[in-house]
Amino acid sequence: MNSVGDGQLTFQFSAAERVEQILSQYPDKRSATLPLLHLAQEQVGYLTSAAIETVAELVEVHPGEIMDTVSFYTMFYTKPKGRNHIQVCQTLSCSLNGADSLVDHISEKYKIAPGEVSQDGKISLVKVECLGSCDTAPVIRINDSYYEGMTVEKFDKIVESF
Amino acid sequence: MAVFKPILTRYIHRKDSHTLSGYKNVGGYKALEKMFKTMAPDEVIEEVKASNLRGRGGAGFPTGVKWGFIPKDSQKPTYLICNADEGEPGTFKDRLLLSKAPHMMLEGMIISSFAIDCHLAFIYIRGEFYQEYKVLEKAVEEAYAANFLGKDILGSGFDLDVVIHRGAGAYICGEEMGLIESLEGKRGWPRIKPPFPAVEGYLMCPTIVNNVETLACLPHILNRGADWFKSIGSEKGSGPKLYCISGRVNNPGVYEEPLGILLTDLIFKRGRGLIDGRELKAVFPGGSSSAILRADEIDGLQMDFDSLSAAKTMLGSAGVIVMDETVDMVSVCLNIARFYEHESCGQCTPCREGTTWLVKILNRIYQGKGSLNDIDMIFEITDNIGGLIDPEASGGSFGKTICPFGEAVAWPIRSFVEKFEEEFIAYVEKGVDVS
Amino acid sequence: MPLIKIDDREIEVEKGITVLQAATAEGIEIPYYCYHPALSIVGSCRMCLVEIEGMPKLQVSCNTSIGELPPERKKDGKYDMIVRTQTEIVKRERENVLEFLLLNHPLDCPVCDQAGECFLQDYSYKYGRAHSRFLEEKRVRKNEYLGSNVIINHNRCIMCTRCVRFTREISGTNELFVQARGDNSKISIFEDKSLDNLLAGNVIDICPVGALLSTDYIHKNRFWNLEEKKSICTDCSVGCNILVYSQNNRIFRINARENHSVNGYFICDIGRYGFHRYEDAEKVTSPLIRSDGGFKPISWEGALKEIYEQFSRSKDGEKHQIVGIASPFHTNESLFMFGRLMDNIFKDKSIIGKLPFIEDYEIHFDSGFRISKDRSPNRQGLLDFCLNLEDEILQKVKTGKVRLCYALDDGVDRKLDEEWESFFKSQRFLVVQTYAMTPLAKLAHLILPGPSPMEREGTMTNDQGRIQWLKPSVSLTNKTRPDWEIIMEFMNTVGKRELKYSSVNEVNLEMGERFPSYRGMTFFKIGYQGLPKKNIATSRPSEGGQAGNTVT
Amino acid sequence: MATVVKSYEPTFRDKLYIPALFQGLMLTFKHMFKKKVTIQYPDEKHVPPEGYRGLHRLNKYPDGRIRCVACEMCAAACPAHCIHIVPEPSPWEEGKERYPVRFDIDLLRCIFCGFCEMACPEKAIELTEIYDFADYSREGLWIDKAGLLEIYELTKTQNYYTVPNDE
Amino acid sequence: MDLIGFIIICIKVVVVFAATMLAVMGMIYAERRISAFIQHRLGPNRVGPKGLFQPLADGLKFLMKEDIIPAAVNKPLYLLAPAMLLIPALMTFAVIPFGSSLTLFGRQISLQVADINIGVLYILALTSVGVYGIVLAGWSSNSKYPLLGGLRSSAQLISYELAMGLAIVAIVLMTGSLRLNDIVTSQQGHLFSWYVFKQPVAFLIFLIAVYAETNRLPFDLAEAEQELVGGYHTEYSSMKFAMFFMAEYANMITAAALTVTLFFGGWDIPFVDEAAMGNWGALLSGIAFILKTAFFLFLYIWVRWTFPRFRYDQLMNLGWKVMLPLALLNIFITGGILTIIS
Repeated sequence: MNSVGDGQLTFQFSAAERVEQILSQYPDKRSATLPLLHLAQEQVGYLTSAAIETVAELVEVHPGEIMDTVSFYTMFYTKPKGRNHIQVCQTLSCSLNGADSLVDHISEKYKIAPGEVSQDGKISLVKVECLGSCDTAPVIRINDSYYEGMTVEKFDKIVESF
Repeated sequence: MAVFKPILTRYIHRKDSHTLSGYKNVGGYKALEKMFKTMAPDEVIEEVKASNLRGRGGAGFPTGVKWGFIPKDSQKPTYLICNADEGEPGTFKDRLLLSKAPHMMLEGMIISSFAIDCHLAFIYIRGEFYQEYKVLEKAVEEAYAANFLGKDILGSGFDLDVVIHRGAGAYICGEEMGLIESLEGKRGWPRIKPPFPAVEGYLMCPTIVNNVETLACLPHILNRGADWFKSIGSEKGSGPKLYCISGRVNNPGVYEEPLGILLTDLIFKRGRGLIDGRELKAVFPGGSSSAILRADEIDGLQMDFDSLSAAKTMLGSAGVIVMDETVDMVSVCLNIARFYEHESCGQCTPCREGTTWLVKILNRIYQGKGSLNDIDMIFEITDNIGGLIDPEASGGSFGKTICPFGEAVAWPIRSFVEKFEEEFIAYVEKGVDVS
Repeated sequence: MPLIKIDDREIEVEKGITVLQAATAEGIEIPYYCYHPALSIVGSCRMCLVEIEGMPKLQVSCNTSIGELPPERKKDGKYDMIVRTQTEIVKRERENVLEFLLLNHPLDCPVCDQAGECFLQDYSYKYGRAHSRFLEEKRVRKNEYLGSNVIINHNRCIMCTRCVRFTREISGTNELFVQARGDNSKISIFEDKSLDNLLAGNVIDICPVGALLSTDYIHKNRFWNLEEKKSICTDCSVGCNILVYSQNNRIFRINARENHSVNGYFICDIGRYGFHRYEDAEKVTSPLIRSDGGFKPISWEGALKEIYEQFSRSKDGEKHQIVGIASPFHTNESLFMFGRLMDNIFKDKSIIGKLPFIEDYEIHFDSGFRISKDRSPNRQGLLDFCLNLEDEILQKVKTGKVRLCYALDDGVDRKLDEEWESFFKSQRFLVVQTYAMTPLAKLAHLILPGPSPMEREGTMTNDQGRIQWLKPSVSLTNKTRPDWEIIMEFMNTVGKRELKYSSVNEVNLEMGERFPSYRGMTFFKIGYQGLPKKNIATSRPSEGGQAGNTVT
Repeated sequence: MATVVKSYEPTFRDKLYIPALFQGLMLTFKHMFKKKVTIQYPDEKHVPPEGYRGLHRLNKYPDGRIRCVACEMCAAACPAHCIHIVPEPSPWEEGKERYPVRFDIDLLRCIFCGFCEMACPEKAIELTEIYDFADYSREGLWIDKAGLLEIYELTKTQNYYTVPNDE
Repeated sequence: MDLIGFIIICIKVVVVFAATMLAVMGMIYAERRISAFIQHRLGPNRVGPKGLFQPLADGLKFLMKEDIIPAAVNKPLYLLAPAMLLIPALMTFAVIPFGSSLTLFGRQISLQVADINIGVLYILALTSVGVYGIVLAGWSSNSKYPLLGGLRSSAQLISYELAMGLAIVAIVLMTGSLRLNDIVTSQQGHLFSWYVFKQPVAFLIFLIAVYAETNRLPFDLAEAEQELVGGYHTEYSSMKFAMFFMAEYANMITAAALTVTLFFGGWDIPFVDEAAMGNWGALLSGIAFILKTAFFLFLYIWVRWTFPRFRYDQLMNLGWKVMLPLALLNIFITGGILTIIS
C-alpha cells in the first residue's frame, strides 16, 4: 500500500473544456492518462489520491492502474513539492562541468538535502537525470524553465528574482 | 567533396525560424505541395528507400524499409509517432529542431503520414521540454490554421490530425515499444517483440515510430530527390546528421555535418578543442549508451553507423561527450551506471537487478573499498545484462533483455573497465577515499 | 504441420504455438517464471531463453511462435525450426538470470510457505550456481496486506507480474499494479482498493515463488507434509476441479486444478476457503436417536431396527405415508439409490420432495470464469435420478398420515424457513442423513451419520451436464458410512433386499444399467477431468482418462 | 578363472592342539592384569567423546527468542519420524516470522543419528552430550518444547556443533 | 561304631557340607570377578568389601524371586530334578580325603567323611546318577529347549564317563586299590611320585572328561545359552534354578578335589612327612589340599573364559574317536609296563 500525499478528499478539474479536448484527441480514453495527470498536477502542484481517482474515472480504468502509471514517471509527484522546484541535472556532461558543486551549494543555502522541501515550502530540490541540454552544462530546471550554463553566482542571481 | 552546407539547421539562426511564416520564407512546405501533386504514397516510400535514410534515433534502421513493414491488408488504422523523447545523455539535437524548426518536422510528419496512410499522428515529446512543447503547440496551431493539418490538407483529400503528447520523465519511453505503452497511458514498460510495432503497435494497430531528425530530413529528400540525399556523406551512410558535442570542449553544441565526418574533426574543428588546451582522454561517440573510445582509438574514425560498429561502439544519437585528462574515469563510470540504474524500467530481471548491483559495486570501488575481484565481477555482470560488445565473441550471448536498454547499460560500463582498467585497479589498490 | 527439432527430438507441432508450449507438451523442461498459459506473454523473467538456429540472439521461448518455412529454407532440409535448450550458453544464461533473481532474495525457505513447491528453489537447484557473489546488503521490505486474504512478502518477489496480469486479464478487477520502477518496483495496491475480489486467492496459486501468501494457510504447515487429492468443488454447480491438501485427515488448503472444460486454471475464493465450513461444523459421527429432549448415540443395528419398526406401521394402499426429501448436495449414486428406495420399495406409499434449491446471483468474469447461480452442486443429478420429484410437496402431503420422513440433508449452512420447519416438526418420525448438526438435523428423531462433502465419493453432474468424479479428500471417521451404503442398508432393512454393493463403483454400474444416459460410466472413462453426459457412450477411456495437473 | 588358494596345512604340533590351548590360556591370563575399563557410573561420570550425540536441545538467541523457525526440515530429515512440529506466526516483532508453537521429540523413537542437527538451517536443534535421561514411563520420554528449552538452559555454556556457532 | 565315632562323622559331614556350600558361594563370586578381570572389567564390587557378599545377595535374590512352575511340566519329576542333581554332587565329596589324619583326644580322626575301600567306584557311580537330574529336568519341563539340553547332556555324559573311567583304571592299576586314601598314600614321597607325572595321558583324558562331566565350557552343550537358552534349566526359576547352579559348582568342586586326589597327591605335600608332624601335619595337608583344589577350580574358570564351546559333532568325535582309544591304549601300555616291572 502506498500513501499518496494528504491532499483533499475530492478533486475536480478546473478546466473542464481542456479535459474534454484532451479526451477527444485520442482514439481511446486510456491514452489521455498522461495529459490529464499533467493537467491535474499543474492545478494542485502534485497528484493527490483524489486527483488520481478523478483521472481514473475519466479514462475509465481502476485507480490502481493510474497509480501504476504515476509511480513510474519521475515527473509526477505524489507529495507536495516547493513552489520553486529546482531540478539539477547530474548526468555526465553536467557532472563533468560542475553540477555536483551546484547541488551542494543549493543544499547548503536552503538547508535541504536533495529530495526535500524547505520548511517554508518555497524551495524543493531534486537531482534528476539528463535534461537534454548537455552543451550548456550544467543545467537546472526550475519549475518549467531551463537555466543553462549555470554557476553558483548565476544561480544566486536567478533566485533573487523570485 | 564540396563544402557542406547545413540543410536541417541552415536557417535556425533566424529569429522567426520556428514560425510558419519564417519556415515558409525559406521554402517550407514546398515538398508537401509537390508530394500531393505528383506522388502516390508508394512512390514516397520508394523515394525514401532510395535515399538510404537511416533512422536518426540511435539504431540506424532504414526508414523506408520500416515503413514497408506495415501490413498492406490491415483493416486497422495506422499511426505515426514522432519520437521526441530525447533523453540520451549527451544528446540534444532534437531539442534544437523542436524549438527552432518545428515546422520542418511537421512537414516531415505529414509526408510520412501520407506515405503510410496515417490520419492521426502523435508527437511524443519529453515531459521536461516544456518550452519546446509550447513552441510546438504553437506550430501545430499555425499548421492547422494554414490547412497543413486537419481535414483535406491542401485540397488533396488527405486528412491528418497531430496530437502532442507530453511524456513525464522516463528515459525508457524513448524506446519505441516503451513509448507506445506510455502513449497508451500505461507505464513505459517495453513490450516484447514480435509483434513489431509496424504490425501491432499503438492500440494494437500498425504504428511507425520515427525520430524528430529523421522526419525533418523528409521534406528535403522530397524537395531535392533521393539521389541528392544519397550523395551527401560517405557511402556507408548518407544524409546530413546533427552531431552534439558536449563535455570538456571549448565550443559545445549541435553541428550539422554529413554522415561519415571524422570524429577528430568534430572535436577539434567544430568543438574547437578541449578546454584549457588539455589532452583528450576519452570520448563517447554516440551518447552514453555507446562504448567509450580512448584518445588513441579515434584517429581517422568516421562518424557513421558502420564505421563505429566496426570500432565496437555505435553512432547512436551522435551525442559526442568529450573527457579530458583530468576526468576521473571511475566517477564517470559510476555516474553513467547510476543514470542507468535510475532509468531502468524494472521489467526484465537482468536489467532490474544488474544495474543496481553494478552501482553498488562501482560505488564500493569508488569509495576505495573494492577488490580486484570486483573488477572481474563488473565484466561478468555487464555480460550478463547485455552480453559482450562483440556479437561474434559472445556467441549469441546477447539480447538478454526485452529492449536494447540492457546493451545500453552493459556496453559503456564494460568498455570503461576494459579501457581504463588501470584506473580502477588504482582505486582498488590505493583504496582512494574521495570523500 | 511444422516439424521442429528440440534437443535431438523431432516434434510435429501445431502451427502458431510457441516453442515453450511445444517443449512442455513434449516433456522437455524449459524453466520459466513470468509465463502462464492463461495470461498474456510479457517475456520479462528471461528464464526461458533458448538457442534457435539461425537467430543471432537467444530467444525467449515463451514468445517465439513456430511457423512453417518454405521448402527451400528448411533447416537441415526438413525442419522448420531447430531449438536447443541445453547448450552451454543457455545454461549459463539460466544460471545468470537465477543469480540476478536471487540477489535480493532473502533465502528464507525455512519460513516460506512456498518451500517445496517453489520454482525458484527448483530451478536454483537444477540450474543455479551454488554460491552467491553478492556482497552488498540485500534490499529489505516489510510484508504488507494486499487484501484480507493475501499478504505479500516483497523480499521474495521476482516481479514476474503474473499476479498483476491476473487481476487485469482474468478477474478484470485491476487492483494490483507495479509501483515505481527499476529496482524500486514492487507489487502494490491503491490505498483502500484492496485485493478482495472473488478470485483473489488465485494470485497465491500462480505466484511462482513465496511472495504472495494466503493468510488462511500462512505458517500452518509444510508442503511435503500434505497429501494431495484430486477432487471437485461442491460449492456451486460449476464443479471446479480442485486439489485438496490434507494431513492426518485435516484439510489445510485447496488449490485450483487445471480443467479447460470447466474452470480453466482457477477457482473462486468461495470454494477455496469453503472447507472451513465443514471443518468447523459440529460433526455427527454416530447414529443418534432423540431421547429426553437431546440425542443419544445408538448403534447402526439399533437405528435400522428403529426405522423398520416405524416403517412397519404403515398400511398398504395408502398414499404419501412415506416422504423422502432428496438433496442436490449428494452424489449421483446416492440420489440413484434414494430414488430406488422411494420408487421401488415404498412404491406408491411414497413421495419424493426436496428443499428449495439454493440460488444466489450468477457471477461472470470477462475471462470466462463463472460462479453459477445454482449453489447446489448436483441439481442436474437430482433431476436425473429422482424421477417422480414432487415440487409442491408441502401442499400435497398431509402430515398426519406420514409414518416416516427420510431426509437427505443439504449443506451445513442450509437454513429452513418457517413453512419447512413446521413441516419437519410435525413429522411423526423424521430420519435425517447428515454429517453435521444442521437446523434440519436438530429436528430429527433419528440422525444417520453420512460423509461430509470432503469425504464423499461418487459422480456429480454440473449445470453444463458434465459428469465429474467427486473423490474423497479425507477418509471417513468413526461410525460414519458412505451415503449410498446407508441407503442400501435402509433398503435391505425395510425392503428385505439383499443388496451387497461393496463400493461406489458397483452402485455406479447398476446406475448405468438403469439410466441409459449414464451407461458405461466408469472412473477410467471419466478420469479426473470429467466428461459431458452426452459423450459418455461414445468416448473411449483414454479420452477422459488422463489426469490434469495444475500449471502454476 | 578360478584362483587357487593353498589352504594352510596344519603341522603335527598344530594337530596336537595342546600348545595352542596353552597359548590361549596364557593370553587370557595376561589380560587379567590389564587396566580395567569399568567406570563406576554414579560415582564417576563417563565423559563422552567430542561429537557424541545425546539428548536434544532447542537453542535460543541471546534476547530469548527461540532460534527455531518451525521449517520442519529436521522432521523431514528424521529417519525415525520422531519430531513433531506445529508452526505458527511468531509472536516477536523482529526476527523470523515463524516459530514452533509445539516441538515434540519422541525419544523412544529417536535413534540419535543427528540428521536433524545437520538439516537445521537455523542451528536451532542441537544434540547435547547428555546421555542419562532414562525414565519410568513412555510419556516421560516424550520431550516437548519447554523441555528442550530447559535443556538449553542447562547446557547453555556449551556449543556442541562441530562447526563453530558463529551467529 | 561308637557314639563318639558317630558324632565325629556327623561333625565331619556338617563341616564338609558347610565347606562345600561356602566354596560354592566363593566360586560364584570368583567366577564373576575373574571373568570380569579377563575382560578388563571390575566385576561385582559393591556388596560388602570388594563385593565379597555378592553371592549372598544373589542367593537372597533367588530366594525372594517368584517360583514359577510352568503349567505343562510333569510336576513331581520337575521338582525332583534339581535335587537329583545337587545331592549326588554333594555326596561325592564324602569319600575324598582332604588331609592326613588328626589326633584329637587320643583318637585318630582321618580327614575324610567315609573311608570306603571302593571309593573310586562310589565316585563313578554317583557321577552317573547326577546325569539323571539333568535328563529329568529336561524331560519334565515339557519344553523344547530343555529336552534338547537333556538329550545332549545324557549323550555327552555317557561318552565321556567312559573315557574318564578308563583313565582312572590306569591309576587303579598302578595303585592296586580302589580306595582313595590308598591312592593318596601311594603318591607320597617326592614330587614325581604324583600320578600326573606317572600317568600324564591319563591325567589329560581325565581332565578333559571331567570338564565334560561337569558341563563346563568348552563342553557346556547342555546349557548352551546361545542355542538352547539355558538348556535343561530353561523352565526353572527362583531357588530351583539356584539349585542347578549350586549343583554345577558343587560338581566342579568335587571334580577338582578328585583331580587333586587322583593325580596331584591329594593332601600330600611333597618331601614332607605329614604323619610325622602330627596335627600340624594334618592342618598343613588340609591347606595343601585346599590350595591344590583351588588351583583346579581357578582352571575351570580360566578355561571357561578362554575357549569357545565345541560343536556337538566335535564333542562326540573327541569323546569316541580320540579319548576312548587313547584311554584304552594308555591302560594297555600301563598294564604292559606294570607286567614287565613286576
